[in-house]
Amino acid sequence: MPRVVVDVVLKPEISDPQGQAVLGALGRLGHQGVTGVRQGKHFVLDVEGTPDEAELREIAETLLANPVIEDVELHLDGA
Amino acid sequence: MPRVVVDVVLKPEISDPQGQAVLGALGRLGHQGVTGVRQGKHFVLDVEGTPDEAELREIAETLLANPVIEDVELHLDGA
Amino acid sequence: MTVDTVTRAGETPDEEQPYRELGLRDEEYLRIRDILGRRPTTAELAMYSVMWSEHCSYKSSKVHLRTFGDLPRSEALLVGMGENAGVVDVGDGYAVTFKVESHNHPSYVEPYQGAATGVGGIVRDILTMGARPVAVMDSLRFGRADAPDTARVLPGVVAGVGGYGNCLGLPNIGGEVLFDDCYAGNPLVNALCVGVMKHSDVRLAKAEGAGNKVVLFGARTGGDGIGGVSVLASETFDEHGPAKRPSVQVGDPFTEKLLIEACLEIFAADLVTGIQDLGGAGLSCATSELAAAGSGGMRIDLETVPLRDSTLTAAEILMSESQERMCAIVEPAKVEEFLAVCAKWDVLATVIGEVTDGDRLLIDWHGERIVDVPPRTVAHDGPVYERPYHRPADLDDLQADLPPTASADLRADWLAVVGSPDGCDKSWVTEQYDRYVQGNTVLAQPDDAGLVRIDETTHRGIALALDGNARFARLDPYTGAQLNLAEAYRNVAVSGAVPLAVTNCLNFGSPEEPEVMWQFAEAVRGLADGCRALGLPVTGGNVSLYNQTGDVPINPTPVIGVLGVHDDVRTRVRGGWRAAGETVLLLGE
Amino acid sequence: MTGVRIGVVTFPGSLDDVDAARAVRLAGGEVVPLWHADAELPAVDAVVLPGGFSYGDYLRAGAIAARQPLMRAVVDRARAGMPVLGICNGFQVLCEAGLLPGALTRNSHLHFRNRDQALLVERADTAWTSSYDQGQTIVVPVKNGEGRYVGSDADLDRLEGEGRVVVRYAGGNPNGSSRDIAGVTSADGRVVGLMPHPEHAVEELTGPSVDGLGFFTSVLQGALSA
Ligand SMILES: Nc1ncnc2c1ncn2[C@@H]1O[C@H](COP(=O)(O)OP(=O)(O)O)[C@@H](O)[C@H]1O
Repeated sequence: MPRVVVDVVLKPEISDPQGQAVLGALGRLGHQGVTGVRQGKHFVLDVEGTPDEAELREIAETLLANPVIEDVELHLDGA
Repeated sequence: MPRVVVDVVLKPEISDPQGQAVLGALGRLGHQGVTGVRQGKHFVLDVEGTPDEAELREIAETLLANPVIEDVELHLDGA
Repeated sequence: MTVDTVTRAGETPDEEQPYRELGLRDEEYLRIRDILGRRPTTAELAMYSVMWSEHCSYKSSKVHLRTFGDLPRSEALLVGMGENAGVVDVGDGYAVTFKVESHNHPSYVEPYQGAATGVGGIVRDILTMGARPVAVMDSLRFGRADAPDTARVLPGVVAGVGGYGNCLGLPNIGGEVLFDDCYAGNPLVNALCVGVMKHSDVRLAKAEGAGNKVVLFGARTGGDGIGGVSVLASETFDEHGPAKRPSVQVGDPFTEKLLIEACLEIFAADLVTGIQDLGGAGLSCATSELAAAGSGGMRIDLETVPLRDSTLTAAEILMSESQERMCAIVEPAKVEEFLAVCAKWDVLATVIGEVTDGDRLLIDWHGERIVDVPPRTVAHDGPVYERPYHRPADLDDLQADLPPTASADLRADWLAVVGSPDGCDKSWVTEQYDRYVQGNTVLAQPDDAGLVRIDETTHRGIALALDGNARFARLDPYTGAQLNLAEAYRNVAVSGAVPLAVTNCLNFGSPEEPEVMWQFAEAVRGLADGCRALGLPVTGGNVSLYNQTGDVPINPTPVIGVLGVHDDVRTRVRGGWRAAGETVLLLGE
Repeated sequence: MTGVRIGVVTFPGSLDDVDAARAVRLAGGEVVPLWHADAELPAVDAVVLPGGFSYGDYLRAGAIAARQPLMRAVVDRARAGMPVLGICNGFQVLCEAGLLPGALTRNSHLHFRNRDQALLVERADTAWTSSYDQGQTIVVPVKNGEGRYVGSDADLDRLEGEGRVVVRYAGGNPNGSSRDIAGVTSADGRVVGLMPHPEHAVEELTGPSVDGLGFFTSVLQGALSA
């Protein structure tokens, strides 16, 4: 079955306390090489038949993400 | 700056109520083509210098994910 | 890019400025020019526009709210209206501060974050007074329960109130959830916080002592809600207008929790002379209010403000509404210790300026002066309007439209009432709130008032109720406000507490509509007369105007909070039947 | 006062640390406040990891706290037999730190839920439950958003086979936990974690019962008789 991946990330101007918390933890654990972290959501959708890009984009933008604060990345090839 | 993406997904045997809720909502909205949804986390890390795969894998497997219930996918090319 | 400095403003008097887009009227802009004797710089214009917005200046409501100040002085009132929150003496050396605030429009745009940051804002107000926040309450109103958008707004709002309050460790001890079509495009989210301190701990928002440092601490400054204050609070939501969606503020309750702990440690060690939280209008508000309340001036190096987004301009930094920030005035000798406490709690803290012996608020940007204003003119001398008002034309008809006194089917009526969303079990909401944390909650849901123990040895406690009935207020705002007050008063009294003080959140439509303005004026008059009759002071509150969808305002919705004191919480009275055989008495007519 | 010293850890974001300390005091113990960033664990007879949202629980509940300096010391001492109780967030920390099996994830209904919860005590012989009777039902508050206990079927079978379920939800499962599991113990019965909050049921006035006090009296008695 075709798989579609949707990544939802906060818009760059929106603060990301989750990413900040991870970054802080990495620093305390001695992983200084990581200088920035943003945390988002990752959805894996199983799709019947050929994925309909327009429909999937609508799903991503209206249901999976809140476009007021989030951006969406669609990977139709499931990767 | 190099970017590394880490996707964290629940192991298949662990139930995923968030994914189920999305699937239910999709059905009610008439998107019958989607037959399964799993929800995970998506991390985008900014890394200084050349990403050190071993270190990043350790970060992913010991901090970003809980190996008892989650699997990790590392994308060193940031995609 | 050239920086619009004070010098440059003097040299280019005719430069066009976007004051209208910032929500300022022609005459308001002219007044600013008059005050400064030149055109404002971009940064100054930003400051005046946010501080003179309806949200910050209360320009439409001020003339009416003054009535509350005329109420007889109460012995219990330690700090009255005008500060971040009023402070009430509750005995044994304890003082209590409480206040309600609205976050209506943001909660419509992004229900979770809007509600969450509403809780965050009111908690910082309480913290600013020197108190440890001990409980929260929330009064919520949505469109019809079965309207599609309610399914988006309600769960998000409830999760946001819970998500933020739970993460701060503040028990939620009560509130309301009500439904009416009039809130469909304009839900109401009113959050209350109450805090406790010793009398000697009361802190005020003022910058005293030349040479003292101005310290900004908490979260980094980002582009959150820039222009949000004026856009959100002084414009009506209009589907057809340009999309003026502000960037939404995202709350970080974890940072706020650290901020609370750091502040309490800072207060205990007596490390600040003045403190202010950054809410709407951010640094513009904090700097101008601190300086205006003090005896001197203030100078800020704006480029020292830690940023989350390095592309922000000076004006944007001044207007940013990034959450979880506070501003303190610290004596130079205590700065090091102050910074150490912040470091212990992982709270970022930066000296950004100092108190001066002048009388100006001066802000520099990389060595160039971009703000040079008398702080009072920004913080307190905003425009005041006596808006025209008149009784709504439809009110006679509405009042005459009496429902039948008895229906053919009383049972069906009764079932309809108890089965209505307003009357139904609210545990779906209250279960999402932590009411146990801190271990001092004596009463919360399902009781009519929340009751919190404040001393484990003396058993002293405080009771709170938060009530509103907009349908009564629509029929008669004067009496409606009094009924709301009476309800909250009774709810506090039946817990066994003695009512002491009143706060309120006045949610109305556009003050530019004379009929809405009348509702507002009447509600305020009713509340003031009610308080006079009950002998209670109004210690503070919040006004939210422009709550309307298109031309249609919400029902006038004054939400009233009453605080009471309980000498011994072990004697509290609980609601409901406790045992078979008890006698049922009806008090009153 | 018994002279038994119980450490209560405060992480950034701990909330019920005050409550846990109160419960220890009411049970007759001496409270030793512990700070997450300290590397050394002072002389204590037992440690309580309280509820709350350490580090905001932004990554996974308990994940970051489990990796703090003090936790390394707590893990070492626990492996040597010191009693440790993890309540709610503390339970999550213990699982993340590997002291207890399984994991706690998002509630099946996706909401935070706070209610008075009946629990069945299945093990009355751990360091933290010896004041109870096996088979006793107690009522204490439960309040969490990520309290659903999960593990693979094989792991859960093993856990039940070894009798390591300490308390189980009775009269309704508040979060979808596998097999109604509310709390588990280490193999030696010294480390116990549970999602419900016994420290909120220690006073008639503020709790739904005083059933929670037993956790704290248990460890005090154990320490005295040891
Ligand atoms: N939004 C809310 N937040 C917290 N508590 C609430 C909220 N809504 C209702 N409650 C609580 O639930 C209980 C029942 O509320 P409600 O149905 O409005 O009762 P009543 O009609 O007696 O005021 C009360 O204790 C009230 O404080």
